[in-house]
Amino acid sequence: MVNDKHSQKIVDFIQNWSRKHSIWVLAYGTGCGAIEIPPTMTSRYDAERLGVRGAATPRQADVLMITGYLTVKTLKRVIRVYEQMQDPKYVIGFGSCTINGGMYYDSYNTINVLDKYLPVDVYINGCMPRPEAVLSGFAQLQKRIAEGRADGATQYKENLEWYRANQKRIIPNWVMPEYNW
Amino acid sequence: MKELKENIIQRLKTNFADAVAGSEFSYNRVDVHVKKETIPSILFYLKEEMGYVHLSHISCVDWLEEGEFELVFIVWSPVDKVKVFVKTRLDRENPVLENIDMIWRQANTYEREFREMFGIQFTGLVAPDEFILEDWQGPPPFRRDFDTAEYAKKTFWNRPGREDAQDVRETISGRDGEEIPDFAKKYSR
Amino acid sequence: MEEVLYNILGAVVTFIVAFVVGMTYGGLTRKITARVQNRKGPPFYQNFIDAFKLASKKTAIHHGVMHLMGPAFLMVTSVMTLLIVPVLAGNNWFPNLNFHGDLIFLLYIMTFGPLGMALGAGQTGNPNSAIGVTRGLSQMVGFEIPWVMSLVALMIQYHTTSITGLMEVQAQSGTWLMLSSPFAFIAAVMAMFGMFRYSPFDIVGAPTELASGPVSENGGKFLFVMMSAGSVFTFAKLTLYVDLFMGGASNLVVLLIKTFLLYMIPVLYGVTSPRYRTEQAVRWFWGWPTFFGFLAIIQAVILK
Amino acid sequence: MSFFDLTGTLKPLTALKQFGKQPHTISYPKVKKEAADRYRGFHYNDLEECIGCGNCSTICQNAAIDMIQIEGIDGKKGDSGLRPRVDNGRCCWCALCVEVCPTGSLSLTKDYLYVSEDPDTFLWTPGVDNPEGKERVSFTSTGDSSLNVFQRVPMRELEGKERVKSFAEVVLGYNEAEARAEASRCISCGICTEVCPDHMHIPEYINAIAAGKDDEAVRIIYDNNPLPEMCGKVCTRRCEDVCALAHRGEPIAIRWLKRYATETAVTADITHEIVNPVIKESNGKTVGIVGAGPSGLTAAYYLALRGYDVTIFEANAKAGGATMYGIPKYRLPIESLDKQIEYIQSIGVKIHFNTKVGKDITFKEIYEKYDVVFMGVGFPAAWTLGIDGEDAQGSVQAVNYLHAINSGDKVEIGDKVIVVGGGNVAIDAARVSKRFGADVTILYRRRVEDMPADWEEIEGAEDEGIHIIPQAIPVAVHKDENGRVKSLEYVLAEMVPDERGGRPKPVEIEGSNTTIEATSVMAAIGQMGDYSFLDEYAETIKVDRGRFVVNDKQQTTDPKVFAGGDAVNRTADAISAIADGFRACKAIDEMMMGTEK
Amino acid sequence: MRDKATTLYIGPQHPGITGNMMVKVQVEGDTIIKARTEVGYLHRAFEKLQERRNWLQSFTLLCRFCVPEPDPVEESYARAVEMLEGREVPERAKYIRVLMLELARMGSYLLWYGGQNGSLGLYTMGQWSVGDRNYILDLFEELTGGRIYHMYIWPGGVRRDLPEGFTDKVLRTMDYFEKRLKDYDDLMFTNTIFQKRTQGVGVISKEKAVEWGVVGPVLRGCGIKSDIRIDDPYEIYDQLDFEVPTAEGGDIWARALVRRAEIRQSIRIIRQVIEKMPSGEIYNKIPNPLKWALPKGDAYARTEATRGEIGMYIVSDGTVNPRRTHLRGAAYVHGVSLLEDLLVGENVADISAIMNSLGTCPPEIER
Repeated sequence: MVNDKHSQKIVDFIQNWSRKHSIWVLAYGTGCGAIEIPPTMTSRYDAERLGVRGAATPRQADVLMITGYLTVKTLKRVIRVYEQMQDPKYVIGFGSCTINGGMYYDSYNTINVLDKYLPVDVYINGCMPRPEAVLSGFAQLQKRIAEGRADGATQYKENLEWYRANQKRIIPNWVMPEYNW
Repeated sequence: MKELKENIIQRLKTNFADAVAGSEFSYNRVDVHVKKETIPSILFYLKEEMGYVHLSHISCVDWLEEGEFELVFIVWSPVDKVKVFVKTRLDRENPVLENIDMIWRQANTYEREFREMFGIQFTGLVAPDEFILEDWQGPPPFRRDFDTAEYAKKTFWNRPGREDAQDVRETISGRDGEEIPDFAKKYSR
Repeated sequence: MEEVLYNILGAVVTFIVAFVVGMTYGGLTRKITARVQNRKGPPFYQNFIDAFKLASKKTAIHHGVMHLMGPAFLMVTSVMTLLIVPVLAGNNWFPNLNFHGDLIFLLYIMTFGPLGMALGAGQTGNPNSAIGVTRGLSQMVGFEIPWVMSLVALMIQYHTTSITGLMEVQAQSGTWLMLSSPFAFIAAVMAMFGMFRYSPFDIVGAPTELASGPVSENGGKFLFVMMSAGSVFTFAKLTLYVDLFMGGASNLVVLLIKTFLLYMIPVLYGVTSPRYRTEQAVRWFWGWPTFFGFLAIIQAVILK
Repeated sequence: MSFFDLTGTLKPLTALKQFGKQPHTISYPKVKKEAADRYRGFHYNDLEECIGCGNCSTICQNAAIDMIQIEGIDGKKGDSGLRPRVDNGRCCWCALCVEVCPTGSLSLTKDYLYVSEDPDTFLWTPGVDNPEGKERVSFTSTGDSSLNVFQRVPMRELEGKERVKSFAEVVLGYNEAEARAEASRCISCGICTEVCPDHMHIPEYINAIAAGKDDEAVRIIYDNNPLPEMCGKVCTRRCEDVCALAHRGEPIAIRWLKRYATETAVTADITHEIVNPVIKESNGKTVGIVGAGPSGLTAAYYLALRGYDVTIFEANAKAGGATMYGIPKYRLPIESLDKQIEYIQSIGVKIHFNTKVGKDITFKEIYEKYDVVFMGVGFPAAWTLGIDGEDAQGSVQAVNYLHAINSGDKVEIGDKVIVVGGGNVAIDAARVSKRFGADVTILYRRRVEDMPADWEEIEGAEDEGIHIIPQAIPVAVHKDENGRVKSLEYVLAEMVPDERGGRPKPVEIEGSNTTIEATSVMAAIGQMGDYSFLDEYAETIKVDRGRFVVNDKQQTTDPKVFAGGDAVNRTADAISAIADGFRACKAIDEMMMGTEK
Repeated sequence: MRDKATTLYIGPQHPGITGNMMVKVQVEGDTIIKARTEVGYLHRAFEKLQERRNWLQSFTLLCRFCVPEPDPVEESYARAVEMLEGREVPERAKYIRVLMLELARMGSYLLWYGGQNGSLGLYTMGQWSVGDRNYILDLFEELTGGRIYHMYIWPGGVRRDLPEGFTDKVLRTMDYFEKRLKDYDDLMFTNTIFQKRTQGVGVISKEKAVEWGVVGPVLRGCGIKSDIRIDDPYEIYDQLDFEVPTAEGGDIWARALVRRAEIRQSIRIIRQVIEKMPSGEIYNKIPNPLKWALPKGDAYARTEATRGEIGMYIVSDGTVNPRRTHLRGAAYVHGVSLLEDLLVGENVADISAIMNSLGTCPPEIER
């Protein structure tokens, strides 16, 4: 029955629908963007209306928000965290810094382009993005999930070597478990 | 206020032979330059004898051209309401200073930072090697001879798509045939 | 044979109802909490969506057999509890395994789940889980005392160790036990705070301290199982309280009203409370609740 | 901590009352809250107003702004043709770019929402990609908030009453502090360089001045202008018209800054020391130059630097041409010019004074003796008014008058002088006359704002008490019995808009004839060339409408002969002449060295 | 588990950590026997970057030092530059600056309400106060054009004048908060459990406070009356009437009481500022920023922030770029050595609460 095209479609639909309406964001403020997360999550903007809520550990989370710049030291942790998350998982790049370095493009300690190291599903523009922008970022992610295009994790798997090479290039002391998805 | 400030300088001068008063300021600030050997004793004296109980800040300035590091200790007395800037210079090639974290415990953090960022050694400092950086292989990054932009360009990738940018000055001079001599170019923006 | 089939069918129905009600209660809790917190909150069916999503997640966490068994233990416990507790008096759709002494059995079975979790969490190697579990067990030791005292009081007073027996007592006298044995009820409700792990007794999985504690290594399907087990367990526990103290229920609507009202006590108190540390929590349980437990026992001994 | 704290247990429960209240949540996708009126959202650029100065790009500490070519926008004078493009992957919305935008074209809007899956779509050209932003503009630059310094450091001048007493220089020049302050206003865009006929390196030398490197500034200036002090005093400075700051404020005083820098080299020797010119070894080629005006001197200077043997033939006793004889000394003191010419001579340029080609030496001789000939002959003759009675005694041409005065001659003008014309020559003649104690009136056909003279000059003239009668067309000069000028009759005119879109034309008003008394009338309505010295070469060196025909390398129809200055270009100012000379020098060098492309 | 010490990593990915940092603790049972802070996850080398930027460009980086309350950093920098250059600030600008600083103080304390209670499990408080904080952010947005990054207080004055009707809006917001703070008290300060969780936890003695260089509300929570606004007054604080609250005990509870009182003082100051606000210029304009060189020398200006003393030390070598800027973050002292020392002997459950009460802000530590 599962092989049946139609039922597969229905299953996919339900899966995507539930994934879309239940987005658990990993509580990891990697950068200064973390300051707009509390307002987004709390009463004034209340992201929980859209099914967005925080998750304490990577095992439970669906979305990794990279809130702004990433230092090399944090990147190492972020990769580890990302690899601990369970499929399907998404990455939201938050603010200018994730796109092209932002203010810190010439800093020796921050990466400039996030999608070289992690697959990013949605970018939110701004420095810092307002809660509205964050919410519309979630909306975009929901759209992407509903259309079944949010396949960052799959891409990561497929291009793991490329990602690894980039990651290892800037993280000198690579001690990390192998990625087993 | 003026009297008070002169008094402070006088007291420090009588107790520490190498203390030299720095430039004068209209607001509540006194500058004292000392040799690096005197730093622990003068700070201790300021704290214990003169009531400068609060270490407000320690800063380090790299005077690359002069081959020296300048360390600035800013202490504050809630009684006098005066900031005393104790300044000393270290040789850039061999920057060593005595640890002062037994006078103020928070100096420990500053010293860790300077050790990492400027490569200044503090004799007797007990703290883990790494503070902010992790597996850093370059020179101490806050030294002025370390070029962060170049390092970033070399290490991190920039998103392509911006190569068509043009320089306004070059565009105009290309259009009207102006030839800017090389010695003038450094004054272009 | 047919009866067995019916019973199995009934058990499935019970489970589904418990799941749905438990989940809905969870969703309503979130909604009510949200309103108290000055916000709109998620739709009441949000928990279902979360559950579906968790179920649909790929799960690639390997920490060993015990870790896998953890959620299973929880589920088994919940289902067992559910099956023992009479849901609706005399309704064929909701059969139950009542027997003499089931109350005592319940006391044991209800600790079984957390213990299983403890084993599972221990195997993950995550210190947060380990510490969380330790805390959970200490806290359980805390609230078990008044809870057991309250039940013992009931058993002593009404000479029965079965739930149906106590329900019959209420049906015959026409008074709920919460009125005839108020101290036992108070002690039991106070213990319930610990059982539901809402604030102020949510130190076990406190996210800001232990990153959700015992469940920190469980995601996806594990969490789904735990979540559904939790919902079912919630329903079972509430039904048990209703059965014990509020005269049970003859139809689903009455049951829902009673359980919901009961459920709101820890929820609403939780909304306005920070959490106790473990030792404070234990001390709290061994304070007033135990005192009421004593009173209940004294009352039982006197009135027996 | 009491044994049982009832208040502490129950009081928190009052928080539950919030349950009954309407939550303050904004249901975002359904309800949209408008951003504040001052919100710093995406950029919007008014493409019409933008001049592509690139100041936004410079101030951006994130290197987020690129200047790029946009289809449909071509560069023109005063507009680089480039427009900013913002990399939203760099921008931090600090709006410093808005604060420094000299035209105020760049602003931020209320829009802030952009979410995309494609990281390459974050490059936006404001105004092109978001034309709708025009209505959403929020954070704008006003004159008050702008970080550009719109006020020029005022130039100290002699008082109007003081200055008419003598020929002392009116403009006193910046001192060091003023110059630094003025130079630091410059945003270094370089838009001015395109307008400068000579394409001087304006931002570079201004920056050098701002940095306190006056010597460097002098060197940069001498790179393509050998008469900078003259330019620093009297240049027509078209550069200042297009200055980016001029859009909302006063332009940088480019001329005064050049003057300041060159005046730091007090003598020719010091100039030589500072500029330290590299003179190439003699290459044996010879160049003959007719006329020691700006174009001739420029060509001579740079050719001499390149190792040519240069000789100039000058009809007058002093070099400088129109700058020497046409400009009054209160604007350009003779010492200043002498210093510069001395410097030019010091690098090996030979000047034969009082040698008028065609009279003292024939053009043929020069043509045959030198490998190349450059003609910077200027416009020695003046237009006449062409009205009745112009032959009266006391009716002179302003140019001739100035020439005579600058040569040290005395000219009798009486006490009532009327100058006809609105150009710099007219004003100069008027102001010189004023210095001789005359009561001076200027008649001009059009309105005052139409006058081609510098506004500073016009203001200066008014300060000195010179009366300007605009929209007045002279009709006749009346003579007295001795044949001297007695009065001038003119008719008023009204400005009629040109139907073809040109500038309004003055049309005489019938019957408005007025007569004013005068002791002398000076015509300053233009000059023309005198090419009689060419003799037989007049056939090969073509002249069209009073000017030599040259190609873009200043080469006349005779390949060996180059020409520059007023006799070639239509702008008729010193800087154009210098540009001609410089261009000719390069062309000559290319031709002789065989590097012609 | 009793005999063996477990190592717990609180952070960097941890819901209880204040920002992106890590505290590595060794615990026996629930008691911490050793703690080690590890920072550097947010190190962007601001001060290095500022050396490459000119004096005005540096200004935009400032608010990123500490995002919950960026204005004191801007204020310190602006004042240091003004001190070095001898630039006068118009009177009105000083008032607007104080208004900004106090609003920022309120905003930061409201965030602290959320953080402190979140660490103790009282999420309702966080939902309330962080949600209400948006009203202050709205004010910022209207005044400066940005919710979080104001980039408003700059050398010479402030960037824009108050928009029309702004003061009324501020007063209305203050009224709202005065009402609301009573609710907060009911929910939080009268709460037995909150008291039980905070009293006697994370105790700093007076002597220790001095020796470790403690500043701000933490120092005042030790019973020492010390506030830069009074001791080393800047802007117009010496003309305002307000109190410096202190509390005895040196524990989380005392610090919370200080903060509770201070937010009320802020409201009081804001009301006074609005009442006394003069009219006039707001900005003593700097010259062309691209060529704006400061005279040779150094200056140090400090500001009282919610976490304590924020100082900015700048050194100019006479060029358009700073030779050195060095931020003295308040959390610099609290977040590393003091925290490490303070955690020993405490319960694991209190790590987050102690960190919140100290106002640990990692970007300020590593910059």
